[in-house]
Amino acid sequence: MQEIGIAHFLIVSSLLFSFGLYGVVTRKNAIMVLMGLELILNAANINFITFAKFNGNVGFGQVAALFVIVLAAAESAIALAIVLNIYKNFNQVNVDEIDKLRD
Amino acid sequence: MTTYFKNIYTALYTLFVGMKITFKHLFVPSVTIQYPEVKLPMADRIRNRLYVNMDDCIGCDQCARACPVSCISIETVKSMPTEDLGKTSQGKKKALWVTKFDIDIAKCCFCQLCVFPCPTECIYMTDAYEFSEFERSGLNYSFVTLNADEIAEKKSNFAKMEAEKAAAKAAPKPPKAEEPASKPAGDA
Amino acid sequence: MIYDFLLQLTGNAAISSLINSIIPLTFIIPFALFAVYLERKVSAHMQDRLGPMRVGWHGWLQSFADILKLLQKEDIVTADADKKLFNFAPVLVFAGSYAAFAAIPFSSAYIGTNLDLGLLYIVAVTSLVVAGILMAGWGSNNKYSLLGAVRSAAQIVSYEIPTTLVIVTVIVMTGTLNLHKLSTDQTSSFYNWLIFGGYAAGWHKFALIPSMFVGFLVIFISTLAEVNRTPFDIPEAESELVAGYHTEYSGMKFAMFFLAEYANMFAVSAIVATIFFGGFQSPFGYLGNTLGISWLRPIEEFFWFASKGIFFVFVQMWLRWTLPRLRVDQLMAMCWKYLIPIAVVNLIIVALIMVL
Amino acid sequence: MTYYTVSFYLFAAIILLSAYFVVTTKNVIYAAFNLLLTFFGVAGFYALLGADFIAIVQLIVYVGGILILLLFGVMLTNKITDTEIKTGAFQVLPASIIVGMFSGVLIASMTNNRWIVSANTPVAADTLRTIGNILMNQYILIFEVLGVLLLIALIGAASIARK
Repeated sequence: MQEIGIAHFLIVSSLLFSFGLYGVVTRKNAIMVLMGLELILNAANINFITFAKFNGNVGFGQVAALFVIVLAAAESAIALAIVLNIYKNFNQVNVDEIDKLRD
Repeated sequence: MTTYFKNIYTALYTLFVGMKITFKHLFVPSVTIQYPEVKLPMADRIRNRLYVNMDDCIGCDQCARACPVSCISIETVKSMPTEDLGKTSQGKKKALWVTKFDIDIAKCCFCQLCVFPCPTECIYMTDAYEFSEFERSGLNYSFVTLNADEIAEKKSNFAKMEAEKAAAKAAPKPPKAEEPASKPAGDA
Repeated sequence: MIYDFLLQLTGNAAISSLINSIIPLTFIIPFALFAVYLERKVSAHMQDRLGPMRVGWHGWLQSFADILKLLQKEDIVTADADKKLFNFAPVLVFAGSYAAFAAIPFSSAYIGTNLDLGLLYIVAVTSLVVAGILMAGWGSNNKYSLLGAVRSAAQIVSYEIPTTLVIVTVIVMTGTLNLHKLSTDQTSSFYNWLIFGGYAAGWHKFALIPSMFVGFLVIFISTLAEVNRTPFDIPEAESELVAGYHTEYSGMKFAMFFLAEYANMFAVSAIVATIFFGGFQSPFGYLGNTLGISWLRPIEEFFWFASKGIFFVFVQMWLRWTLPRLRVDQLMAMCWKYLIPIAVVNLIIVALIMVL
Repeated sequence: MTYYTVSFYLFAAIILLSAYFVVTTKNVIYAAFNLLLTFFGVAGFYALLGADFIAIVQLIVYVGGILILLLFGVMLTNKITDTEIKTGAFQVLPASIIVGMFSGVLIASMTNNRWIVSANTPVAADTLRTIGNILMNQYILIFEVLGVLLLIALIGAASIARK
């Protein structure tokens, strides 16, 4: 078994990204789509930190990851508020059935 | 803004006042009674388990009749004229053997109505309140002082006496007994 | 450090890590037993009662009797419950509160892991408890449980903010998040504790004292809310929600929640004690130093740490019998309108003092 | 096999398995709680990569914040009369083919690329100080903008949800 190197982390993050993408594409429930988005953001963050570590320049990658986390927090807060509003108006959160411009 | 700081001040001040009070109570001697070891004294007029002083009981059945829930059951047997049953503490003569004096305390409603009619004041409420039992039959208290043999003896005595009396009644005037039978015939 | 000693003894990093991680458990369980007893006695005496008196002298074996009872109880899972979540929730809640003990310095000789970011780590892992509580509330499939869980989550998430703000204040002052270093720095005597302005010399020290008192009050109140103790016990308000998120639990699963609650109580008390009251440091010298016995000192430190922690646990119980429960709106107003602004202003004042 | 290797495979397994469950399970609540495991595993990865501060921030923000928000979202957008909250999926086959191809390409590019790996990979002794210095010097503007963004997000979320 070879030593854990940069490729190992990148493979895991790619797979995580693919799972996230799959979730975003296939799920009907808006909250599940959000979960897929979180997976994608986490995959991106793993990449940032992996590169930061193996590049020898630890700080910058981590700061970028920090920004991503902050954005993710803001994004999910807003998105969930929107989802709650959608639920209030349409009484459901399935993205494929919310096809009316006005109710 | 002033109310804001006032709120903070009131909150803290009242908090510390409250904490002071509760802390004081930490050292106040507790009011709990350790029940089976320590018992509260009962009031004199407390109504609890009934007790019958059989020495004084004359078997008058008044308590049983007064009882609204019929928890007292008394059976008596007349004594022989030769027998002396003694007197009650108040000087009344006893004339009956009490062969059964059961109080089913499970039925008792603690109304104390049985106590008042008693002419000899032999039935009264005590302050014994711990009389739990494993079976309901255990709550049926029997106050009879006579044992089973004695009761049987008294009963047989009485039966004998009755029989003698009946015999004495029947013996002198045997035809009298037939009179009622013949009377209707005569009428007819 | 006990870990190094174990490493020498066993020569295996895995075994010594394992033993090292079990040590807090050997503290938590006796502590929980003791705290249950203490809670009953304190609440009883504050109400002029006696509390448990039957099992053992003054009922000191009552907690053991309780544990025996809980062990024998039937493990009830309600028919419509979500079984997986229902069974996993107590484990998660306990894991969250137990993980916090990894970074708590019990004495200079024992700390689970000497993390550089110990304080933040504790804040982070205790957020697992929130997920566990929501899991329990949802898994029970009971309105009261779910309401309690949602209230609890909202409360804990809100009150994390003032806690973290006060922790940031401490970082600004001391420049470290390492709980072990924080404790060792407040050495020698009680006037070096952070509540008395810390170990810095000069006028800074005296200027910091009011801010430190404010910070202490804020973090104590907010951690009290985080562990769902009265007056912030609306998640398990008995008169409204039966028992909140652990309504449906019985037997050992309930005991896990109970253990987690008491572990949490000690954890937050330990954090408060470590930040503001010198951690494991004695308020005055050590007997071991005076007598020249080197192994006595860690034991003394553990004694001081445990007594500080238990003192704050006692204060929590004391408050429980002093204050009535807050309403939900009062609870949120307390957090957002009072604690957070005060903590922010306090942070700015401390930062200014430190810069000047 | 060092402990590092074992931990890596453990965390990788946690991340991938739970992420798989997140995107395939029908029960929304299970998905949310599997997401908790994923975040936890990712935090473990950060710790393995020497980013202890990011790992803790991951736990605080994702587990303590976002996950709770998601759970609240799930609980508020469903009828709370049934523990089983089912949700459907659509376009499963084309999506899996395309995503499979995409991930193949991604993994191939990740493994075949010769990344410039610096010879010595120093783990910063005090990551928090490093990050703080970078945030307060090079990236001060972004930092401030992010603060404003968070404030706007807070106000926006509150006002949208209140409507």
